[in-house]
Amino acid sequence: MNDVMLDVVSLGAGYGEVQVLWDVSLRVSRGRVTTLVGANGAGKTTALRAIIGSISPRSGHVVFGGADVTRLPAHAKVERGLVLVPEGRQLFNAMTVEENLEMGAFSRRAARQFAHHLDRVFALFPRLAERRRQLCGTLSGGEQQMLAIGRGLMSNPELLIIDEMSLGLAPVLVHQLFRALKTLKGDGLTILLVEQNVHLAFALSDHAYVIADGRVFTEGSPQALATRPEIRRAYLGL
Amino acid sequence: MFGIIASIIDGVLVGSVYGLAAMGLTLIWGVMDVVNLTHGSLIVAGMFALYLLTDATGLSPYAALPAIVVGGFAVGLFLYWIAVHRMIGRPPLMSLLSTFSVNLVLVGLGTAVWGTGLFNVPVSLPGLTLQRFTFPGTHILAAVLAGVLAGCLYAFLYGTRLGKAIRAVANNRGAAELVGIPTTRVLSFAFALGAALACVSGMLIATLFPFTVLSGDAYQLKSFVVIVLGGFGNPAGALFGGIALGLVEGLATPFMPVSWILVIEFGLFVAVLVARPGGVFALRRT
Amino acid sequence: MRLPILAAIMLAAMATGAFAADSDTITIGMTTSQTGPLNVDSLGLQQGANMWRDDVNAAGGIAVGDKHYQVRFVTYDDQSQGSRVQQLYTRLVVQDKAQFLFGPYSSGLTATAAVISEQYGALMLTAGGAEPKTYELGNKYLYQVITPAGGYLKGAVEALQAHNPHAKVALVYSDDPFSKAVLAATSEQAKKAGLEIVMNESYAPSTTDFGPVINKIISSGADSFMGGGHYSDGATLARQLYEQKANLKWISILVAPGDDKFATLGPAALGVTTGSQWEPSESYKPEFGPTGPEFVKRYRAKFKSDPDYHAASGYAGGLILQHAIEQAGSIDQAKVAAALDAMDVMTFFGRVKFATDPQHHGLQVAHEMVLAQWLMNDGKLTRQVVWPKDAASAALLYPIPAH
Amino acid sequence: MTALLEIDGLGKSFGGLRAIDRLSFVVHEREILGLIGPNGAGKSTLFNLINGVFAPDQGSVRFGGVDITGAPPHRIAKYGIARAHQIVQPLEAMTVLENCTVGACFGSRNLSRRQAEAAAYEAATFVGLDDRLAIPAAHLNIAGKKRLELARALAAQARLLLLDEVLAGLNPTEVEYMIGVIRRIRERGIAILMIEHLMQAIMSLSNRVIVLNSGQKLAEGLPAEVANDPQVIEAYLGDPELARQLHGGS
Amino acid sequence: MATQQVSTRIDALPRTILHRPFFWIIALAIAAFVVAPTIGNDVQLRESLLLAAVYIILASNLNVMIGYAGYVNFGSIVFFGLGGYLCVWLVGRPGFPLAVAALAGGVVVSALALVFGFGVLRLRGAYFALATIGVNEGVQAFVMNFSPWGGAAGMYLSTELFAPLGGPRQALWTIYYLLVAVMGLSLYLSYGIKVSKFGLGLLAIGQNEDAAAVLGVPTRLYKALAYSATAFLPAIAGGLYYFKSAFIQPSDAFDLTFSTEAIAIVMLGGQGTIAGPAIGAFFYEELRGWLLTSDTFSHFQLVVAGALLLIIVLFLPRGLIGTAHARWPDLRRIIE
Repeated sequence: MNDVMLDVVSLGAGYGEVQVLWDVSLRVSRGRVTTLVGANGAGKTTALRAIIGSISPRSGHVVFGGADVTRLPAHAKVERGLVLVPEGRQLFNAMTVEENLEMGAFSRRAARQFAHHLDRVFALFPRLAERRRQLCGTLSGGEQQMLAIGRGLMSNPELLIIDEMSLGLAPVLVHQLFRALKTLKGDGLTILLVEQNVHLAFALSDHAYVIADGRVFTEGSPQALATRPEIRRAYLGL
Repeated sequence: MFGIIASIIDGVLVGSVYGLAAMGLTLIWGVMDVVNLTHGSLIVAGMFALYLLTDATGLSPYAALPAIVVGGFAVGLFLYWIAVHRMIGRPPLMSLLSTFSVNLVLVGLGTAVWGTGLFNVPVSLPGLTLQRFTFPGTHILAAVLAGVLAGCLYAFLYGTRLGKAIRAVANNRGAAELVGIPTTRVLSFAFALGAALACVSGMLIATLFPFTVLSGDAYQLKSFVVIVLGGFGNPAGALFGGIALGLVEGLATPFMPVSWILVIEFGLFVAVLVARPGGVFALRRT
Repeated sequence: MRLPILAAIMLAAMATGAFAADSDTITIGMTTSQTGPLNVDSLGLQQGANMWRDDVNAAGGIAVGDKHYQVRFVTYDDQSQGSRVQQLYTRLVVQDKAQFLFGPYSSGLTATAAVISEQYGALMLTAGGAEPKTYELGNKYLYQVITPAGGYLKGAVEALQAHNPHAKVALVYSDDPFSKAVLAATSEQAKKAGLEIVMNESYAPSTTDFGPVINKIISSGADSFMGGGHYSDGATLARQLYEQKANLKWISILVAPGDDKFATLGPAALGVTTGSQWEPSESYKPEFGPTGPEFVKRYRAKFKSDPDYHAASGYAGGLILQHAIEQAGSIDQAKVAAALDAMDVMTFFGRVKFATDPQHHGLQVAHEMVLAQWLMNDGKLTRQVVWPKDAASAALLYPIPAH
Repeated sequence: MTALLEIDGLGKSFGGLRAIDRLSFVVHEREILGLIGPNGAGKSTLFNLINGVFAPDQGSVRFGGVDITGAPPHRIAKYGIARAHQIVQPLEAMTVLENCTVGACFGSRNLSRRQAEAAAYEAATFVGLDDRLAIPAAHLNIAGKKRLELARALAAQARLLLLDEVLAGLNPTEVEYMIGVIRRIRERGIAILMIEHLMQAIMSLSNRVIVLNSGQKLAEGLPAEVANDPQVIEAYLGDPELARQLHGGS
Repeated sequence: MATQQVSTRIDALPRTILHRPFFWIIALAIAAFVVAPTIGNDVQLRESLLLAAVYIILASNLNVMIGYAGYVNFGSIVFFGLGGYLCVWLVGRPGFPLAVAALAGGVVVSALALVFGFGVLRLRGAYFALATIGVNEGVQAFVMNFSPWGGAAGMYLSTELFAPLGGPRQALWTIYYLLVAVMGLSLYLSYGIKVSKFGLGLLAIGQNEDAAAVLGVPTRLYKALAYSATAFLPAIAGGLYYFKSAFIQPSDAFDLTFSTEAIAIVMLGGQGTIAGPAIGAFFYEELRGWLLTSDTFSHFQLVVAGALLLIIVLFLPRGLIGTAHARWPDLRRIIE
């Protein structure tokens, strides 16, 4: 693959005495959408946390944009353009929509182009523009997910990692969100997606990894993976 | 009859200062879940800072305000790194214990240096007299300053990038880190800000009343009541909580023996807590 | 790395042994409030006592027959709290082998300490507990050097009656044992004197703002004020009464005006009166010990500050004990007790005599308090004795000028 | 077959969102009823309604013929319904045995602590935790914690177990072991209502399956019938049509 | 084979509390308290141990709320103070014998705590802690105004009341032994609760209140019962203590500093353990007592005490016993 943006090398991680990830290696190429799928508890979220720096990896390296960023704290990674939209949205519920977006642009690299990014997010999600003065806790689930993605975009990401975007959302909203991601992909944004809606995720992706038991089970193009029975088994148990 | 109105006015004036005193405590509590038991000592530090500054320089007491803000901030930063930083994320009791320990040290040092005797910073400003009742100029100015400072704090928290970052950290520390906010630095800043507020409120109190090294206890206890009335972690609400407390004191006085006011105050405190744990003026919080 | 430190502390704690008193030394034990709210008063008391000790030792000790006893003090910090007083006094008696005790400061601590002195039959002279109740419980070894609570504002009532027999008085005082005892007596004295009491209320010791209370005083139509409690509250009352232009003609406040720092209140201090156990301007003719002026001069030289009545009573406590021992010609407790019971003497501090009936044993019955007032003297605020008239060093200012 | 748990017209909303919408079904004695559906379908909410963590807005829950609608959780436990959580909730500082003892002590039978300890020991052994009895629960790995959830529920001597994704996050060996445990539980005559994403497990374990979507019952029937229902496939895997549109647009 | 293993494992569990070593360690500690001061009639040691016993009583009972149920009672001194007031009043006015008065105080305070408990324990975390401060301050303010109890002036007892106990000297010994007995009861209560079904429920509440409820623990009832049970012995101790002081006033009886110290002690020793609060109390009392009377430190006793506490909090977050348990897990079976 040409132009690797994120190179995760033999990552191991866990909590307390429990090791959850073993020797996970994956690559995300510039301008592409990469998907990470796997069963509940397979270690997807742990992998993202270790990459972003919310937990410190026990072994391995995270190389981003050619530099080793393994030990950098999360906020410093944002400064370099490595941005996570976490599972469960994790918004600032007591703050307004606009303030949430403003916080997204907290990093120095993003603050300069605040207005530009704000326009971009509002263009992508007009609903957020309508509700910019509303407290984010009062938004519906779908709007909150839009805001979470919007907040991630405000950070001016080089790579946007999105964890379980469609969780608990009605199909029509999921559809809207995937359309938005498609637009972003069209703009050239690099995306790493963790998603349980395999059909939609694979439809959008250029490359996919399957994680099981804290290890990379297999990888390949989505079209190829979708037809392989062992994928259906590892992921869906079907 | 006008006596009651006078008591209401007095309650509002002094209540604003109570509110300011509680603001630092509630800010720290709200942002990092730390019950800061050095709060009373910080208030006393502000009192003595005013005493020393006016004594040494002969300046107008109010000219000392910027120096006390800066000094309080520095002391707050120091305390954060000494006693609070390691407690973040540990059970809430631990920070309570560490600040309790530091408070012992501070009170011990204060007693060793100044004893527990009386100190007074003479300030005279023309007052306002209505019928037989006079409202001292110091009280009016202190209330105005408390209001202005509360307004500044509000403007800071809701209008500036750093202020919003503090609110973001209070709201969801994990998410704040994820959007690129250096949370540890923000926490230390918020603690220092809370400490500076406590010092400033101490300074204003010192312009109103004589004080001793041990005066902090009473204000710390009052601050707890104010926080409950004003809403947890809601610095702007603290001003209203303080005024509410001042009003309770002012309004109850004409109607009952003074010594029963504390019974009313704490009865109300517990009742409000049990009925509305978030406080009367609680804003929406997650 | 941490455990050894802790272990060392524990070991050191255990290693602090007792050392017994010298045979030619009298050991006197007491607790003082080095920390906590009673620190100021307690410090005065202790400095007075220390000065007495140094005087005695410099003069060769207390003469008992042909022996001379040097005086040694053992003092501990009671933290202004009752919780450790009994432990510390027991230690003083048992471990430090104190032959005599001085009481702690404050009525509450004195009551608690008295249990120990009674238990061991150790004589205890109290110069810091004015509340009389402790002396009405049948205690046998307790001797009160200072005037009991009832005397604190007696002079104030008399003086006020003399200047305005129809004064309307507001009694507002702190909710603590001492202040309540004083004001209960004051209330009786005022009624007897024919003064009208228009307000009689106590406030919590933690009260910070007296604004509403003062509004209530104004509304009550009072022209005179008596009350207060200790330092912060008394000083705050004085300052707020002035700032809120209560324009009272008479203000008597307990304790706080006895501190020289009261002068920092400036114009708010002018005319404020307080009951005092002793004032530097008093000039009794002592039967023994220093005269008033001598005491003041030496105290100033030693401590670089003016003695307040706590310091004087601390010194007087020592003086009384010394006199009793010399009279008894022995340090035997029973003989000294007999000498104390028989005592009726005049010192620089005033006259001292103890009640001997079993119901009030040890209660001070002779010492008179004076009324002191803050007055302007050459542009400087000073405290002067203004009542009783024969002891007065200045004329009483009445009414306090309006402003 | 007699009905053990009867859900009738149950409804619950959170701020306008209908989490459970007029849901009715029955769990029979000694059966394993599988509950499937996409995330957010309302499965965990349903469990919370059954065991009293939430009070329903409408409808009723009857257990063994007794109306238990709206009873507090500790009362429900006494009636004989025990639950294993999706997000494991061990009492972390307490040992494995103590965790199970809590279940036994306060479960359907009023046991003394000593009797409860024996029951707890039995339950812990049943799920294969007997070699880790004295370990604080926090130190167990995820599989151990899942087993502990099961053991605790089992120790309560309940007549109905609510199992919320007890297989999620386990590797195939662990899944197989757990499936064995669940089978043996049924052999003891205990009814089970289980939420599970692992189709293979649901299909092999369940007597019947209910599919939930947006708080409503989408389908109900034998495992084989349900698995081939196109509606179910769509709800579960996402809309293939939607995916096609997304592709087509590019 | 499995069944055999079951039986051996079950047998390995101590049959009753009497079979656990710690039961006897407590007994030994109590015996030491009883015997030590009688050697050489050391009243100085007795006074020191008496204060230690009071701290142990306060801390052990507080630990049931903090260490087991996870509720920080900031105003626990209200039990001690109210018990003291009731006892002093009953002895002084109606002339009850000391033991009856102290016991009555315990019963009344315990009943009041039950009533309050149901109201206040709806609150969790810091809200609960604040409410307990409010209750303490409210009660103090009330007693200040309550003239039958002397209001702010407090109540004095004549030392003649020591006569029925064999005169002042003997009385102080008697009170000491009574307090040691209450201390022993506190330790055994704390221990008994921990090994009981009730204690198991409290521990579960402390770990995860919602999960405990799902497991069947009647959380509200248990919390209120714990609050009430832990009021009983401190109230009796307060009665004995203030009888000994012969004087009680509101500002001492309801001094929040004591509550805060008691919390500090629980944390210092190790919350949730039985030995922890006791050892913490002993250590704290001896340390403070030593600093107070030390020639070197007496003037800085607050500073030194604060600094030492801070060091412990920073570096031994689990407390003395908790840290020892973490380092030597086998110790758990001996020192509980």
